Amino acid sequence: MSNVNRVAGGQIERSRKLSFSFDGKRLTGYSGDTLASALLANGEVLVGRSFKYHRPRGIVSAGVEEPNALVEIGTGPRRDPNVRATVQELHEGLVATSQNRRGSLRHDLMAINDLASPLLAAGFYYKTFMWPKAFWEKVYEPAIRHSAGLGRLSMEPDPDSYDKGFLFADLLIIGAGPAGLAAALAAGRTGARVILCEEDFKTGGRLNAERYSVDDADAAHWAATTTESLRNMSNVRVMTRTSVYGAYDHGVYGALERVTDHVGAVTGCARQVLWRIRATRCVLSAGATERPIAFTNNDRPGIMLAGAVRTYVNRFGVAPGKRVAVFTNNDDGWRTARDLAAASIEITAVIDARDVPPPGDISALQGARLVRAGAVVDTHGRHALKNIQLANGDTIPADCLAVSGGWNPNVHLSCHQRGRPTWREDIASFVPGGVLPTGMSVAGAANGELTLGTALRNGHNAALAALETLPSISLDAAGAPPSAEDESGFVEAYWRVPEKSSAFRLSGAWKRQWVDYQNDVTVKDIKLSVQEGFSAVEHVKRYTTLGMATDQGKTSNVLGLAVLADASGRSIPEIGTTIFRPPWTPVPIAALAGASRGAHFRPTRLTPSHTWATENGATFVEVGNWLRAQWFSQPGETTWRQTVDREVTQTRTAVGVCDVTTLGKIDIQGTDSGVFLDRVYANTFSTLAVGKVRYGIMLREDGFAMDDGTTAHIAQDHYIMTTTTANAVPVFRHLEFCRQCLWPELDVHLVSTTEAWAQYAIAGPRSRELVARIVDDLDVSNEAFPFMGCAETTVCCGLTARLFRISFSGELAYELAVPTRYGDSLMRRLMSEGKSLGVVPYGTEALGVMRIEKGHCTGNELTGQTTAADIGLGRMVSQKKDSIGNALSQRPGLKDPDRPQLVGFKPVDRNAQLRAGAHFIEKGAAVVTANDQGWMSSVAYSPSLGHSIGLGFIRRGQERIGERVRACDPLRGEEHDVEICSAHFVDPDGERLRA
Amino acid sequence: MRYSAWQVIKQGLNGHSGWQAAFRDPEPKTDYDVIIVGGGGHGLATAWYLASVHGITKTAVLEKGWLGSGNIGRNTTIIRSNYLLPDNEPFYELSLQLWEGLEQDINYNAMVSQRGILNLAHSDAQVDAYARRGNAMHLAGAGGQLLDTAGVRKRVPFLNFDDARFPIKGGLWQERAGTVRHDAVAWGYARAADSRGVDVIQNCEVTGIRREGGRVVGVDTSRGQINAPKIAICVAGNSSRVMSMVDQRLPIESHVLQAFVSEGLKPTIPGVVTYGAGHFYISQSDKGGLVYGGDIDGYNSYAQRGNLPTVEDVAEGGLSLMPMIGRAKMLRSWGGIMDMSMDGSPFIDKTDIPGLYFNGGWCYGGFKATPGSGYCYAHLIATDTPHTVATGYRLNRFRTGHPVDERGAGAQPNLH
Amino acid sequence: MQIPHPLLGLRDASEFVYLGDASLLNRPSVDDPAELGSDATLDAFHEYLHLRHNPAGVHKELWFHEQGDRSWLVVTRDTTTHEILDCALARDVAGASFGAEST
Amino acid sequence: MPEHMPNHALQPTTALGGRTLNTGSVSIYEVTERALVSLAFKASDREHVSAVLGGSLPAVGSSLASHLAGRLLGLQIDQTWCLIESTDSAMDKVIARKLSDTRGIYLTDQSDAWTILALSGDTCRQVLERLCPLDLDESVFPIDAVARTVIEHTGVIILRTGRDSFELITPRSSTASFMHAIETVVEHVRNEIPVRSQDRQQDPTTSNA
Repeated sequence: MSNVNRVAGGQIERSRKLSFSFDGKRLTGYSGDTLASALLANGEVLVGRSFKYHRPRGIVSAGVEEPNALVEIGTGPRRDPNVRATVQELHEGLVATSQNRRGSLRHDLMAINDLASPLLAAGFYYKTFMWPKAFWEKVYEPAIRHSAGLGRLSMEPDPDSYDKGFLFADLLIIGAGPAGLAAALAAGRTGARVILCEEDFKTGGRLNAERYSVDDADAAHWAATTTESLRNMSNVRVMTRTSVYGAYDHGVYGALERVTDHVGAVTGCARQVLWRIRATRCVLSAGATERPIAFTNNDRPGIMLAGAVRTYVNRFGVAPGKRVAVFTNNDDGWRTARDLAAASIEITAVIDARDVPPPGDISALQGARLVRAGAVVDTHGRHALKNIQLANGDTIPADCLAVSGGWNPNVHLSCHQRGRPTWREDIASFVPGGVLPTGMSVAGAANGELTLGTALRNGHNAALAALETLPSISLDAAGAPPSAEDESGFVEAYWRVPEKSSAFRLSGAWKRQWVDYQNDVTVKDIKLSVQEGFSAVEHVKRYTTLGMATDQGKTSNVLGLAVLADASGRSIPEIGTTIFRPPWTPVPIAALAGASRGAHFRPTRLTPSHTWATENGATFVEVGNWLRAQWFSQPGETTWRQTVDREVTQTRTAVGVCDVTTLGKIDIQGTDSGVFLDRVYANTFSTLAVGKVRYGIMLREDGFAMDDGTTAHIAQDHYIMTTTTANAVPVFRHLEFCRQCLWPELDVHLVSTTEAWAQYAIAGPRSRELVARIVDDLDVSNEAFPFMGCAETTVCCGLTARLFRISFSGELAYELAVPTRYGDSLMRRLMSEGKSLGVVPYGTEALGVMRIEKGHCTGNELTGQTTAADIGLGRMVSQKKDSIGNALSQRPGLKDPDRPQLVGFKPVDRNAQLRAGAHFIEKGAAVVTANDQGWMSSVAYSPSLGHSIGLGFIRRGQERIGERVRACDPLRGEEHDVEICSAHFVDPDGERLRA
Repeated sequence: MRYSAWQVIKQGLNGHSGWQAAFRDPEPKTDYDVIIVGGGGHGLATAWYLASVHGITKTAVLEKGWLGSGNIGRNTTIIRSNYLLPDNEPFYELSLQLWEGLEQDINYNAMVSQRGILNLAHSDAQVDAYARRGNAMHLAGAGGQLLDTAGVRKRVPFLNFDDARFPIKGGLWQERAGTVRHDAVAWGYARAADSRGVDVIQNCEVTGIRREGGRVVGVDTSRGQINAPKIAICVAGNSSRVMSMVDQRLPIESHVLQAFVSEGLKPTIPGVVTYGAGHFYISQSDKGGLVYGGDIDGYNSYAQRGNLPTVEDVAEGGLSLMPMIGRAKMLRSWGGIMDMSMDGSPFIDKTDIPGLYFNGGWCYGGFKATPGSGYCYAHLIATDTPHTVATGYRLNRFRTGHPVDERGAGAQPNLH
Repeated sequence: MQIPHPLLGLRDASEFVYLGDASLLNRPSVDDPAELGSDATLDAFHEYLHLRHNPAGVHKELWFHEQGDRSWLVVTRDTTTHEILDCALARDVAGASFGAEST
Repeated sequence: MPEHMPNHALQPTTALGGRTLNTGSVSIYEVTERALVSLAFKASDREHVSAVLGGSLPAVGSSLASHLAGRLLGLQIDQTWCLIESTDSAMDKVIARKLSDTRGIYLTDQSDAWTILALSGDTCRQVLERLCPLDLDESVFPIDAVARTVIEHTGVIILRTGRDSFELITPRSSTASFMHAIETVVEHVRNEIPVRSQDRQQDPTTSNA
């Protein structure tokens, strides 16, 4: 029968019936239900299994603190593990599945762990599983891993989208219960920019769960109308389903908004939005969480928090049981009993741990057993509670036991920075203390104000106090706070029922009092931890796993402290709490990642010739965020090597064109530009004439090489620097550091122009002919425009351009730059004009081959661990001036002649294929670290030489040209004899590039 | 009391009433042979190896808070020896070998779990760099395999092979790497050292270092003066604070590193995986939580907490690498103080002050080094000469020009 | 974190790149190139580049507003609380008597 | 007409090829007929530069119209950028000629380094709050305000041109990625409207009654 436990009342929409399933069983509920309320309405008491002992568990709470009722929601790649049934809104077609079981939920095979529980006490695994040695990973650990863990990931990519955003407010209010609503109302009326976040789908907090009145109206109704008026204020943003999960530095809060989880998957929508909220001030009105009392077998399905029981009856119209007993140490237990009685639910007993008369009117509780100074000493019922046992041995029937051990203010966010909560004896709980996050104040139950009237006033006043410090806010408009009666709330600290017999006997071994339900931490575990010397609160947590479950101990932590205090003879405030850390409630990793995932993890930068390259068979490679053409396959070519060999050969014999736009370009202007360059480059630039280019090596201040490139003196007081693709950003940052921090007196200005110019390398013996066909008036003869010349010119009948005669390939070569918008068109023009010259486009792979043939360095050599001298450029480091890094490059360790130096390597067997990453070992020496002489940094097949060549670093390499060593690659099981040679494999004297 | 399966059964049947404290809670004595300042993993390991290898047992380990409250209590538990430089690789290999025998050595199951580590490469240059590194590992006897894309896919099929921004080109796999239950390392070393007579003293903060005639003679603490001719500093993120007591500036900055754990999940990720195109590494604990992290926040901090940009950056890396973890939820984040050195490598050295030793600069890689660091530090304290695998970890190496710069990032701690 | 930029007001720290201790403004000067490799020069540069006070408390440090106005800032911040006490343009601090107060 | 119109034969292309998006509540189009030139100068020369520019040098963070050089954007203490109607790729030279005195003022044409996207419409602020780390409330970021920041790992200059209209200036090479990020959010915001309105009906109407 469906909805057997439904009673009258509540705030569900009975006109909107919803069907859903739990473990395959088809059930129905109503709009406005949570999964938990719908399960209870259908009499589904058993909903999960505990973490360690696989004990049967039911719903405990009605909110985010839920330790037990964790389920998987959805199917396929959208399956969501560890969802709290108490938070998940019911929607049509919702599919819920229980987790952490082998077999069915009712007949979980892993429940055998519970039988072995006497052996599985806290910390048992540290003491065993050590023999035989190999068994830990092969036998013990897999078994432990499998029985632990809760829900299952789908193992498929999450198909949903997530957005991330930024919000700003004068005042952020966290929690829209009575204090939060009163705060928002006051603040909203003043005109301040207010954000009110509520993690529930409905504002009101406990107002929806209790039978209160506010301003003489029904409290839930007041909450709804107040929220509506807040929504109508343009300066107030009411955000429901939004959990503020962390308080970060300087008024930044992390919040997660669940956009579609209450309706299921919606295409084209963000499932959730992660907001970063920057608020000048914040009122934390996050309410309080009820805590249980420890007694034997207090974890059976049907044993719930008393406040949650009221929530189910009053808000959801659900009776959590047919015969309900109450166990309390405060007045809330009585409130529960009265509310249930008012809904015609049978109350079988109210057991008050205090020795006080029942508070208020008990006329509705006739027929119930009312016990003063009583206790529940045990319970019975395997998959559902059947009865409870009192200290005198009496058994009282109950299928639901409502327990109230008092309330813990939700201090968490107040502690995310340096706050340490302080103990308040009168409510037997911690309240926010120490240093709160900047701008935060706390109001209502979160601050220990546990009664309604006080909470409302407290919220109102907190908002005004927060806004007082802000300029241009008028507090007069705030009006008076809402009013309500303060209900009685007297609590007497009572944590656990004394055990009847010593638990330290096997007979009592299975009699346990649970503290942390999910992680199966019992009173005994905490005592054992203390016994073994782990009595600091952090030690207890780590030794027993108390509070480390998905609920982070929301219901268990303070109770655990009380047990620890008892066991170690200290007071609770002496012990203190563990540290509260973000997040308040778990946040999906996908939400934290937002849109930055998959192909959109980072932006993709496209070169000016990208479209053309795509049309011409290019294969692309990621270089930083750029996509560069790696090679251009032609029909008939079956391997990339064929393609690259052709591109190299064609370039070296005719002409090739390569897009080199990605190299960093920095416009350097100002009367002190030359001086500036002298100070940032190791070599000298102030002597460079206009119209000339110079190769420069830039050091870090520690003397190691940072970057290299060319800088052109394009006009008076105007230079154009190029950097490597990878270092464009760090070099610019470094130059700005030099300019602003070291030498602010210099007249020098930096503008990154990397993207402003499309730049092509035109290389090969026929490059001059091609360039001549493109430029307008410039004489590009060797005499008029020699190697390392540069000019501003025009091309293709009047287009502004820059021409540099520089070469990375070792051939006669130019680099031609035009405004980026003409890059595509220029590439097409170069190809058409060059057709008769045998022009070929080449990619980064051919570029790499040619630079290795010429012994030029790239990132493989400039690793940040090499000096200018290591790469054979030691003489470029001027000793005639102070520039960045010149001094520290003279430290003994950097000048050591024994350092590995860059040289070339040829395989002795010319057919052998060298490998980058091989290490050099002398002949006959063992392949061990002590004999390591260096490594091979770059390798290519040289089509010019017809064999494999390599660049590498070897100790005293420059002195050892002609020597033979072994290139050892034990990683891949290879070894080749190699000959040390000059790094300049092709045209060592540079005749071609000067031709 | 020796721990064993038999003992567990016996005590279990006896209601666990027979278990004794794992280590004593002694009052500090006035004199010791060695004082170790810092009761974290490295300090406790040092005490154990001083006792077990060098027979020095008149040792006090002084911890200002609770035992293991520093970075040993908050890290991502990874152990490995996949380093590049000859000053590093043999040291980390020694450390890994000590991990492999740890449980039998100290009679404590710290759950050393050699489930392997895979460092992914996303460019040809990265593959080359891993080849160089993998060979350096082989030279030091650490093993390792270079996997191509297919090899990676076979081992970790749930990575993003389909629409990755930076495709996986291969990876460096070290089978002997893995994870360890971090708190248990501190407890196990403390228990073992205690069993040899070492005083492990909690809640004892060092407030000053006493010198006479240039030599150190003892320390002032919150629990009184304690004397010893040898004082060994081992305080990780607080290195600069403690060394400022003797007016020493260090090549160290303290930075915050955040780490994260998800809710418990059924077994999902077999070993450790690191992303080579973003800052992200992940493993799964025996309890089922995905333990993951990334880069340091990047600014000096002693606050033991971080900020959102890094939290998000790490998640972005994770989702890009393994999109199937999207619906796993971050349960908890925490921040530790990292003693970031100028080259990303540590120090195990004597100071200029006779009798004063320094161990620090472990950056965010100190956990895996715990046994090796303790072993080599103990060697240095006992013999006054550096252990052969730790000769590169000198304090004056920046002045002489011998940095041990694994990343090649130069003298900027937040880049290491 | 939020950096109180002297020209732009509060800006999210994620727009900035951190360098380190603001003592990096005090680069030693070498007027005589012959002194470049001297022990005194190497000592001075070594201390400048490598050694840090690394205080637990007030720290002057350099941040670059890379995703903003490209200014280098000297931020005075408490490393134990992250509280920011002051923020100035580095170009205004450089050349002033910063050296004296940092050491 | 720009003053200096080259008659060369090369054809210009734009990053998006003039692509536009219009959903009714948001429209985005690529602004192509605009040049961008930076003027760099020593911070201590601001008065001199202001005089050269006819007394119109915007503070960092704001923009203003100049009869000499289009709209001036105050982006750095020592740089002002000019946004000018033009298709000329060398507007730096044109502006230099207009200035009475260019001593200490260094011009760089940056037109081709950037893509300018005009974003406007009723929900454009809802779109931007999911992308932009700046507070774009009119009290803080009024019309004519300008700021450089980062969106989805891409640098961007935001100029407010109206209550519900902005220009986003972003590096040319990554424009496609940038546009994708915006389009995704535009779609999300649009598709959320029915999800949220369905929700609003439930919220205040129910009560205990």
